[in-house]
Amino acid sequence: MTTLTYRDAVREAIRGAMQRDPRVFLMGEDVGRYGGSFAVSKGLLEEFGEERIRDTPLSESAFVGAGIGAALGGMRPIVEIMTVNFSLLALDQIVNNAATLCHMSGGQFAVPVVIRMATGGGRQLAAQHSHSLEGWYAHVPGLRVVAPATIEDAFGMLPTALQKPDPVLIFEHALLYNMKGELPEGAGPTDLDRAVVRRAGAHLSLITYGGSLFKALDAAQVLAKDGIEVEVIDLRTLRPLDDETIMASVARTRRVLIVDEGWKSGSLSAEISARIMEQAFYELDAPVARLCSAEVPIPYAAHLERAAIPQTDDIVAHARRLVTRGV
Amino acid sequence: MTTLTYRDAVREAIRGAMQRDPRVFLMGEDVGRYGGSFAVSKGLLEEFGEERIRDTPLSESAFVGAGIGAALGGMRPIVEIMTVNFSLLALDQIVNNAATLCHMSGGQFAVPVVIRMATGGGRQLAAQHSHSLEGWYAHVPGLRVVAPATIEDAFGMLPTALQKPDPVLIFEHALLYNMKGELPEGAGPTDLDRAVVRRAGAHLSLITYGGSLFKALDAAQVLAKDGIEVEVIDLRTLRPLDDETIMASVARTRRVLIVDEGWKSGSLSAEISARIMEQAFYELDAPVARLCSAEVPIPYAAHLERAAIPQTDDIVAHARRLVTRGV
Amino acid sequence: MRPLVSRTHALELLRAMVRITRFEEKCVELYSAAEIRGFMHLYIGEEAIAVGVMNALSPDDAVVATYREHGHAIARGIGMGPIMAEMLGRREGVSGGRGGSMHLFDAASRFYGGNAIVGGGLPLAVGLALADKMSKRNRVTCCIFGEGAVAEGEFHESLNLAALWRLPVLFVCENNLYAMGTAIERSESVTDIHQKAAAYGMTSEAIDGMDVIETEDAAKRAVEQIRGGAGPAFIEYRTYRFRAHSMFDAELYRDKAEVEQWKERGPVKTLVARLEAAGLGSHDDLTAIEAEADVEIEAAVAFARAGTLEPIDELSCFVYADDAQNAHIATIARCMDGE
Amino acid sequence: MRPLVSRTHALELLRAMVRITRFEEKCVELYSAAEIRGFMHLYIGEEAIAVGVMNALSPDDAVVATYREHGHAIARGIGMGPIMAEMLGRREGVSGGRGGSMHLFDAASRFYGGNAIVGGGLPLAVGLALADKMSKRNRVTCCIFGEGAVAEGEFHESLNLAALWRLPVLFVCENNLYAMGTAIERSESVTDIHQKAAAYGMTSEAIDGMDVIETEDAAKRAVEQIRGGAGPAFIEYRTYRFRAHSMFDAELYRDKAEVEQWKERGPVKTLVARLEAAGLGSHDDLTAIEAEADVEIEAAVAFARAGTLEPIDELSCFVYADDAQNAHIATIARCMDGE
Ligand SMILES: Cc1ncc(C[n+]2csc(CCOP(=O)(O)OP(=O)(O)O)c2C)c(N)n1
Ligand SMILES: Cc1ncc(C[n+]2csc(CCOP(=O)(O)OP(=O)(O)O)c2C)c(N)n1
Ligand SMILES: [Mg+2]
Ligand SMILES: [Mg+2]
Repeated sequence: MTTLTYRDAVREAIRGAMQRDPRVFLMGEDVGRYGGSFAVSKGLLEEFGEERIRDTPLSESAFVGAGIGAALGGMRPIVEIMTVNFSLLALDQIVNNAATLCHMSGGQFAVPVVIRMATGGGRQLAAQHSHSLEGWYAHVPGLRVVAPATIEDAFGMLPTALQKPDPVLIFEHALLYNMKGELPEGAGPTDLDRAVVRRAGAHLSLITYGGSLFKALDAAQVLAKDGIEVEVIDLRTLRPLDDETIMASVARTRRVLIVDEGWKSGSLSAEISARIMEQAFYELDAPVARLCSAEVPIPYAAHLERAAIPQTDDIVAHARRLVTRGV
Repeated sequence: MTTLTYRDAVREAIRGAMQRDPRVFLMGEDVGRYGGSFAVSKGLLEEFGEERIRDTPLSESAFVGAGIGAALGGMRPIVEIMTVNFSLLALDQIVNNAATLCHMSGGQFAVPVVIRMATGGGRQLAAQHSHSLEGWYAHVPGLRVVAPATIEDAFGMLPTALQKPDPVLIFEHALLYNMKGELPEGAGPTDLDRAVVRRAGAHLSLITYGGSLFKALDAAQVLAKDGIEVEVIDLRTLRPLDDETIMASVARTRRVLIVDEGWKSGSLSAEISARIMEQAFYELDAPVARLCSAEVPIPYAAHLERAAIPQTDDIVAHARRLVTRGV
Repeated sequence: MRPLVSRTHALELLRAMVRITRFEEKCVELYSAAEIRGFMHLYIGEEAIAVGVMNALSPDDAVVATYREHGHAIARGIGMGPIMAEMLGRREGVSGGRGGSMHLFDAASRFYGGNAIVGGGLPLAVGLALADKMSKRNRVTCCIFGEGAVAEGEFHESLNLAALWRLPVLFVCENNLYAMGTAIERSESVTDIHQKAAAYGMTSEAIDGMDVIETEDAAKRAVEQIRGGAGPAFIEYRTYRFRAHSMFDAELYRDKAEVEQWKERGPVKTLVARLEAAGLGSHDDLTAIEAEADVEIEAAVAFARAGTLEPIDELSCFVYADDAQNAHIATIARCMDGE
Repeated sequence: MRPLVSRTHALELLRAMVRITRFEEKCVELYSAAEIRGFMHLYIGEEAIAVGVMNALSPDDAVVATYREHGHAIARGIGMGPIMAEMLGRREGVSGGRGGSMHLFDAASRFYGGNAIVGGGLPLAVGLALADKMSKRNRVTCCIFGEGAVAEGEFHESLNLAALWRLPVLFVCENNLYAMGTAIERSESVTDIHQKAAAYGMTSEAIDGMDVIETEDAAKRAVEQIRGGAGPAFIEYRTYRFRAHSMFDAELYRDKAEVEQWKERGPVKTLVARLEAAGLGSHDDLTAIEAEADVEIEAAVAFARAGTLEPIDELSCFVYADDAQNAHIATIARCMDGE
């Protein structure tokens, strides 16, 4: 067991991948000399040199596209976009190139690029720096989208992503970087295909991912004191979604609350609700409920931001209401 | 009554708005000398001159941003992005500026810009030119998103959009431009808030919008021959969604099929299904079903493209299955 | 080096700079005390640019700035109280507490932010200038950004558009040599920024950004030319930020010695030295101005602290300007008709 | 004007150009007959560029082209049969019928499309070159685009990156004076494109794109320099498209006379005239070459028409390269290991 932060776990994952495979390199704004805007890559420049820890200009479209091109050219690039907010400038490359090339070329070209970015709100960074758009990306065929919430996944998903011949987007919730935890001895690559039950419970399925996972687990603890047993599902992979794990849980609990930091309309939570409608309608004892961010540009002021984003007490309140609702 | 095409209707709407309000101008790639890539603006350069029918360089981000800036500066710009496929290059401006400025400035600045673009597949233009991303845009608070399907709406939504103090995105399905129809004498601005029932029916609510509307109406006709009465709802406005009209229809028919040319996962259809789950769960006789595009980059070959996009016969088949499904 | 014009004017410039410096020093205090949160980017070291440029503008010109905009906002004449209130997330803040340090907005002085996406403000400025040109109003839009923005595609698209359409934009590049931790040699194949603008066929100059007499003079010349209808102009001000990029930056990427060297050329220091050399003033003037500024700043802090929090049920007001619930908020969309 | 080198080489160049012209003339026929659908952009008039540039490349160099890429694909040596099959949406097409005219791909000749987003190919080319440089392979990536792409931010970002990192990219701008209906004077404040590249500190030339001897010579010089490790190079070829932008274009934006003038300088015409002037050949050579090409084209059409349609149940194969269902398709991701 090693105690480390989520940030350290990502760094160790990068380091390990770079040590094992000379085709792997890290590229992005301030990943080198600055040490990464979240200090994820601190120390890696010294270890691997500036060819492989590659600072880029502020040119999101070009360096993301260059990552795609380098993948076409046989490398295994890890492209860091500082935050999801700036990824909008690179969206054309991601959606029109990375996601299409394999299919459009009749299977001739694969694009094994990994694109990491920080996501989420909660740090009082206001409207342009607080997006949660991972669910949006999960709309696009040709992409894989994952959101490691735990230290083990922060460490284990990257190597698996690098093994994939397809573009993988990794969303790291910015509030998780400081989280401390244990990494079991011999921890290694984790899969990118399955959701996991992080806590079992019979009364309600609480489906979430990323930054909201720990709020959900906290809520579950609170509810447990009142005898409400909540099953907490960490989606882990947002595209493809693991329907099997979701539906199995629904079959057990018959009630579902989805917690998603994205704006409600058109969020990933909508897709999950629609799938439960399609696959488990007759198992439900109550309509699936969603708790998402308010549909506003995220404001700076602490109390407003807090109100805009799902919090533990909101989860508790929603869950309680859902469980006590009649059949 | 005048007989005209959808294309003509959009052109007449632009012309009328420009005649009435000197602050209105049209800006985009090839809107002037070329006459618009879909010939929408043909003839307008001659009528209004190059200041107000403004050809732009291939700089989607800058000219969309300039439209936002011009709106801040008191103009009422109509920005044409040739197709939604290229709008990805302007997404940062739309999501981080147009959608945020009013809220983020505490209500000091409004952004009355109208952004029009063609959308949809069906013309064998392959993966990079066949996106249906209007549902994606509908995720973003601060934007209004509409999809006129009829000639009356093509004519009537633009002037209403120009009256709005907020950014309005108008999605015109490229296959509709050649559609001919009648414009009632005295047709004028139409609202941007309400869905409408295009055909009444008791057995099934068929919810759709844009290019799929006419496929849905055709399907309803086919089904009517078998005694299946389908209610066809044209959403018209994708953000905000008109829950009232949707739920009223669900209450009548108790069965719903949503048809959406977007990719299924994370499509607008998911949001509608989730809302019906939340607001009308106990009224349903069967789970809400969705018919969307296959989750693939749209291929060139005619038979593959046809298979990838919802067609009339698919709608008929899905609707039939849904209506005959047991309670 | 241009001569000092008059003691009065020189002291005005000094005061304008010192107000910024002292204000930001106070911000650091409040940040440490957790009264200010989020990202905060200090302008200290670059004050001569904001002061010189804002002095060249008329009240009905427009300003589009970045997240490092305290200096521009203050020099533009926006009250320190409402700015500080914004940083404290108060309703009395310039943006009602919704924007914070990175998003100062003020309709009255046509201050269009406070934009936190690097390069994202340039197209807005082009559009504002387009509106003026189409409406035949002789106004200038001043667009400020760092040298890091030069690598963004939007920079090029915007410069081209402004030059092509001959729009009244004053592009002001604050070249402080670093974009976060990235030195300009690591981000630009050709580091002479002002030449990039010249490549679009607009007037372009590189100016010492540490000497407020120079910054003001260059801005005035550029604005005059733009008002004359010559289309856009570009000024690259060579400067340096004395503080970290933001409050989270460990400054691993630059030498302390380099920072110290630049501090020797600090804009306040430079101007005081010039005053003294010209026999027009002394260090005592500085001391007096600082004292004055501190009084103003204390009042601003008091104003901000006394401010209120926006009720949570107003959270969704102004997501849309035409939302009926907006009506009960005092701040009303003032700019709807373009005036 | 460079002298003709040899009859053999000149006839090779002629043949290469004529194959493109005749192929595209056949495409027009098939488009009218609705055998080809979607967007189709003809290269006729610009053949000298594809031929000159592809002649300068080695088999293991890479090519990134646009939607107007029939000429590049043919000159690169991709079989006309598979190209035509692609346009007919057949499984035997270069992209299995999924790409069509705008998306010709061929792993064997490292032909990376056929990219239909203007400017979108440039970052890919930068990345391919980066992979080569990091892997210490002495290969060149040739990136072709129209002058319309110069207004896109991605153009600048990519040129800067390539120059900054000294990557082995040959940027080829086909300046045919129009982007759809937009003349270059209406899209660029400074219309001398090759100077824009020079502003990034890379070698840059403007070359007559109608004379294949010149186009080839310039490309060879540039490729040699790139292979020598000098970083990227840029060539602006001045050319003209003789046909409409696509099959939907009414050509309202340009004079018939202008088109006719340029046709006088057509690349085939120009080369034949030079052959004749040098006494190295005659119009009969052209006639013979055309006849030969027509035979090849008929065979290609026959191949394409005999092609099969991909079964609909394979629609979702290759959305992901690691999808198990891909296995039953003959075309296998050939490029996974970067060779
Ligand atoms: C598009 C985008 N990419 C990255 C960032 C993160 N970021 C914020 S400021 C900054 C550095 C900008 O440097 P420069 O333009 O030189 O301005 P300075 O901070 O030096 O004043 C970066 C990378 C951002 N805000 N926007
Ligand atoms: C980003 C983007 N915007 C618009 C288009 C539509 N479009 C296709 S080709 C073209 C003109 C491009 O002109 P140029 O780059 O000069 O190449 P040419 O067609 O002349 O060879 C346009 C506007 C597009 N494909 N991509
Ligand atoms: Mg800087
Ligand atoms: Mg062109």
